[in-house]
Amino acid sequence: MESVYSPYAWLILLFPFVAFVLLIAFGRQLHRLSPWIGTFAAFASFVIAALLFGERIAYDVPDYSWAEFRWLNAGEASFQFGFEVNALTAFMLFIVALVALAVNVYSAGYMKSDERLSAFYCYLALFSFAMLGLVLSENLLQLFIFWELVGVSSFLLIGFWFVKPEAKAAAKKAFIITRIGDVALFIAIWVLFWRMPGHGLGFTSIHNAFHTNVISAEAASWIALLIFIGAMGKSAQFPLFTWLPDAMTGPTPISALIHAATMVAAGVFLVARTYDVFLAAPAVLDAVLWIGIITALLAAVIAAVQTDVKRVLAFSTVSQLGFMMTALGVGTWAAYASGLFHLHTHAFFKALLFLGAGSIIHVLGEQDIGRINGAGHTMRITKWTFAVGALALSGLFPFAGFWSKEAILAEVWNRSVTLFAVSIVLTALTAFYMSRLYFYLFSKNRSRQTSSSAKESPWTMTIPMIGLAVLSVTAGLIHMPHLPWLGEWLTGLSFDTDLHVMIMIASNLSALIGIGIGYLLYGRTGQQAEDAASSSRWRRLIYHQFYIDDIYAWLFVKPLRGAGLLLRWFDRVMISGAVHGTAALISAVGRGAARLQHGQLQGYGLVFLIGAVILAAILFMVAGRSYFHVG
Amino acid sequence: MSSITQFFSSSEHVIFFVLALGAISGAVFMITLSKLVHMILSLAVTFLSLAGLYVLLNAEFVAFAQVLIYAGAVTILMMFGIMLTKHEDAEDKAKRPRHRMLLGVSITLLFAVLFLAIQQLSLPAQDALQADNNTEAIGEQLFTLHVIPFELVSLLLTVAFIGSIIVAKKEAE
Amino acid sequence: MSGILTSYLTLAAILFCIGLYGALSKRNAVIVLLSIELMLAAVSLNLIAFAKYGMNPSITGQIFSLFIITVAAAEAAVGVALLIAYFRNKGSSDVTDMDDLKQ
Amino acid sequence: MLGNIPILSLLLFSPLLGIVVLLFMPANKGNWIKKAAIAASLLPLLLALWLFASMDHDHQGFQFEEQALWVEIPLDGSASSMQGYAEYAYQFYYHLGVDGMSASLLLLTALLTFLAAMAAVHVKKRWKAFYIWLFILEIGMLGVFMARDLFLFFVCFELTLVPAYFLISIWGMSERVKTANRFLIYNGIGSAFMLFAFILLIHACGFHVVEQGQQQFAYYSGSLDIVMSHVFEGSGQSASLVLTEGLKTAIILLLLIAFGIKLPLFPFHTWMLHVHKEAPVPVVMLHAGVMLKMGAYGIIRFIVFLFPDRVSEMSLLIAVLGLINLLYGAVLAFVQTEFRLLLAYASISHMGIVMLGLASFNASGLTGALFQLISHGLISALLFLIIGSIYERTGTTSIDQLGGLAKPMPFISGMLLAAGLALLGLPGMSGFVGEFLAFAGLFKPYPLLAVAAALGIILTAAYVLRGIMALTHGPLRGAAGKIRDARFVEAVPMIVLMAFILLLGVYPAVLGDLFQISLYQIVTQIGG
Repeated sequence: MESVYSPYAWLILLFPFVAFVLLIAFGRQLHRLSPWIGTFAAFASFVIAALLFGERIAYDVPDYSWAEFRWLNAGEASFQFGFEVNALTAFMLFIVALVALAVNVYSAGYMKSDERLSAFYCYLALFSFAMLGLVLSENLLQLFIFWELVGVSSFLLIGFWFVKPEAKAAAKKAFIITRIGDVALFIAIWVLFWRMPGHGLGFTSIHNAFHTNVISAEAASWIALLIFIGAMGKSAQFPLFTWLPDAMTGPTPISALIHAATMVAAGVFLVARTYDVFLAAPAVLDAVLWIGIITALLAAVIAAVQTDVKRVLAFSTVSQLGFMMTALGVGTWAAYASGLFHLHTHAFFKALLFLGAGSIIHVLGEQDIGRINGAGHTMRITKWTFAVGALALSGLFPFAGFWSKEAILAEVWNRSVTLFAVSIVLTALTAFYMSRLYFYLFSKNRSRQTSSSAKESPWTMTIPMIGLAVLSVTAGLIHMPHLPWLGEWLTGLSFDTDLHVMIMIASNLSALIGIGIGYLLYGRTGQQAEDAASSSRWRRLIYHQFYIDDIYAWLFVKPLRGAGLLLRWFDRVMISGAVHGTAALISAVGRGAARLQHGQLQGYGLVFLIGAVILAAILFMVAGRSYFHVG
Repeated sequence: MSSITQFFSSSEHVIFFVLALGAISGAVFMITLSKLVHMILSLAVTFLSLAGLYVLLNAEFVAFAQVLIYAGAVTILMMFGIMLTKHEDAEDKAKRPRHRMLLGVSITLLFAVLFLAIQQLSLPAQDALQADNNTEAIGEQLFTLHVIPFELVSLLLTVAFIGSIIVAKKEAE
Repeated sequence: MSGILTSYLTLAAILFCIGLYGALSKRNAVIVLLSIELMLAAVSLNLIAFAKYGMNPSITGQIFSLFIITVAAAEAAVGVALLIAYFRNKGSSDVTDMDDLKQ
Repeated sequence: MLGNIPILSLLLFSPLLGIVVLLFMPANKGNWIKKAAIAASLLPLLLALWLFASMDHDHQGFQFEEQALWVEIPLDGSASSMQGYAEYAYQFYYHLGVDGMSASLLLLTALLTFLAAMAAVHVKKRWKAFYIWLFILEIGMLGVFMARDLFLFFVCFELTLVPAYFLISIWGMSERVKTANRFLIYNGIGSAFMLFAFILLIHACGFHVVEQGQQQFAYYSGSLDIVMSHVFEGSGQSASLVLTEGLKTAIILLLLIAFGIKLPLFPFHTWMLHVHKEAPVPVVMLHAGVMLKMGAYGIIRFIVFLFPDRVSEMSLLIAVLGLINLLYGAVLAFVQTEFRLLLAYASISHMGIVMLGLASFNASGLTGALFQLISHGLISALLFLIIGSIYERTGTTSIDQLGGLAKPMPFISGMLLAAGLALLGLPGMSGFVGEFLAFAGLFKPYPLLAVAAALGIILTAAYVLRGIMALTHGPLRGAAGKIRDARFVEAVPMIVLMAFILLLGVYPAVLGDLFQISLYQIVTQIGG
């Protein structure tokens, strides 16, 4: 059966784009209206995405691909742009559109009093547009274009409060560090451009090429590695993760959008989209696996000592992304499905957690968990929805996170026992830092010293939270052991997944242990707020993310500056010096010659005469005969 | 020697010689005399001799123009120029010996080159111009073939005329 | 036949050189102008000589010398006018004083 | 469509209309002069648009050619009589013609001149002379891009120097005279090299014999058609110079220096820094936007198109030169504190990309280089325009003294940010297309160099963001009193430029197809 809705998939892009153009052109006039415009666009996109997704679930429709927009010809190569709807993209579109809608509604409340409301919605629309375009892209170059647009819109949003110096620094850092990854992806595109038959960059042709082994294993490794580095930048994998926590200086709804569904998910999505390339490069898959698990563990450790609510969540995101990468790195289609499944569930509960954190920040005007110290316990909706999110993130039965984590753990178990053990530790750590955060924010026991007059946020903020909380509970049901519907739908293969009771028990148990330790340390009465600055050396080391930023500064930024200053000196002294030396020589000659410029007409005439005589003499001697014997 | 006697055998040649002598001596006196008025008068002699030579060359109309314009108008004009400006007869300023020396040498060289070139000139034998009615021929050509340059020259004269008046007249107070 | 032509040309060359010498050595602007007239006259003589004895004898040489005479007259008029204007401003008619272009 | 209308001549001399109109206007009516000049500069723009729209996309080679004998200088008669030619002379033609590359650059020139005329609202004195020089400059620039004769090209190239000299030396900043002198000296030296190379070319490749009935006429001609056909099919008979491989290399090197000074290539770049710093805004717009491109255009037209085989052998040299430019400019831009200098070094860096695209010597690389030319012309013009507006309001363009301008002037800051993003090659804007194609092209012959050049992308991001965010972000600094956002007359050029930048980024085929016409010949020559 032909797809009815797929040919109109481009409308998903149109709505946020129109909203963006409207807001950038008439932002000032539309100030109050801008939330409505943005939300309407997000809603329209969501409806279409839902239709696409629903159609694909209900019927067996073929993939739809359209690429008739001729972007550019260069010699034999022709770059055609278009869009492609298949299971993966429809799935991603649904997640992105849904989270974007939630964030749009939520921001109407959160950003209400900001004087640059229209600018905010303008950037938000651009962000949605870019991310949806990235998902819909038909080929790698087009994906790269939207990939960069995602980067730039996140840059704009992170630096939204431009007067704050730290917002400026964070935006710059986010842009430049992700750009390092982007350059790798860029190079991957060059390699593909020359290696692919007919210079085709379409995902379909990439799929075909890697299935028919047109491309050598070595080239495939390079391509896969470069694509992965690109994904590392965007998905904040070790060691390129340092921008993500700093990006928390942006407005909180943006953090939700960046972390849950868009920017960071883009990296995972990219790897999934080009999974054929990775399957052709086993060595790179191993790298993905190890980088993923290292990132997951490291970020979880760091998250456990952070004192800023948003930074805890940020490192939690890094950790979970690492976990998804681990899944993808296992290198089977089942693992692939489990990784995307986790991306899906994570999108909902992480968005929920950020919105909850935003709600607290909005009401209390405070992000330091030591100073909040349980003050959120009167905000009931926020408290309960946040609890749902935290439990889902911890992977406790029967929340969504449980199912997706279990799916990954099963694949990891098949791959290596050591990795499995590490993953179990990771689960415990996750549960630990989430319970720590929860108790800091909402524990009544802690809040004796603070007055508890906090009111709940407005309905525009709570409704998205409730919706996401519902999804955080139920979203896991679409892919269960014995009923791996999502995986089969995504890949078109059938899995015979067993029910690993032991794995389930192990993961639940470790999560419970984590929560238990969290309660013991932070949930009881009479706890003091911790202070990172005065704590032990190890703690400081972890708190400062192992000083990776400083290492970067020493390794790259300072040498660059040094080189720049050295070259500037060189430019001034050597080159200009050489030039000035020559100039001095010339002007010395010029001064000599200037003495001839005495302004005496007759002197000039004399010189002219001498020249003429010499010329005449030469002419006469050299060519005389022919000139004077005419005919 | 024979060539010289041959040269003077023709009356045309004798006249040429006399007139050329007049022209050259006029020119030389112009350079060497010290009083400005004398200089101008000696140049007038040159111009008149040249007019004579033109007649000898069957160019009567040009000769008349030469007498009228050069010997008449230009000379008078120069007289006025002298009258209207102060002038020192003697060259009491620096003599510029290097300038003079270089000038002399290069002009000698120039003349040498020209002379040698003229000596080497060999033209195929041609019939000399046999135009009896010189003025008529000039008029005919001037108003047919050369009418555009002629008009341009008239324009030039007008412009020069107006320009001279504007330049030379006293600036309005 | 070319003998007489050579004589005319030589005479013209002599006059031209004298004129050139005067133009480049005399300090009085009037004399410089006069010398220039002499040079122009020498060229005219050349043209008229060629008009009679040249390669293609024709009346054109005479016409051109007429043009030269006209231009020379115009030149003399403008020259003297300039000279008078300069003299009024600077009080000198000495060519060696005329070095305002030197800055 | 165009029939027999000599559109190229019309375009070339259309700025004369402006000059004539201005000549008859009283010099003290500043407002009227500005309005008249802006209106007059529309004429070339409309003609250029017309030309651009009526280019035949299927026609390989040159279009709308016009040819007329311009200068003929007879040569030594004895040689002609000895060899039996009836005539023996130099012949230079008034020969115009455009291909896709020229048409695009012509449109760029006309557009930027129009916008520069609008940007000249900052000019404070002697408007009449300013605009007249501006129009003369435009004639020169237009001529450079449409000349098909070496001599005509040289004349037009020189014609740009004189107005630029006066524009800088009269209306520039504090060190204007020194800067203008330096500009003139450097470019004069470049022109000397170019002239020498052209003379060699004319003597080696311009010789041709025309037969008319029984007689044979021999000419040395500057016509590019003749020169090109001789370069590719062997030298004409009895030319006074034989085009050996060594001579080819010499000509290439001479031209490389000549155009390298203009481009500018490291280490000939110092003059250009001063020009960018000292010249008035409209002139810098044209200088960065068009005049630097004349160097690149010369390299493409006279080096790459004339000697493709030799150039492909020398491509490593060109690639290394380009890479040095790219990285050197980027690293130096990173440490500048004066925004105009930052942009100047950025120009050096971006011209490096052009060289890299040329060095790749394949279709995508060359297309990329051409794209980069147009794109950088637009972007740098826009940036200087914005910087001019900021300078007018704050009196400084030093990074150290400014900050937080996004608050008092959101429009200008937004434009500055957008232009900066275009400069660093953000996809969806024109800069990306050129970068992508040039680097992708370079990757095939020199993958390692391409990867090294990719570092430049990161550096570009670093210095652009450093410079621009220092101006727009952070707490407000450097703005004494109340400052206004852009006026209408300032906003229009910015919006127009931005629209073009976006158009080229989103739908580059607009230009790309035309470039394919130009490149077709050379690409088939080198076999893809």
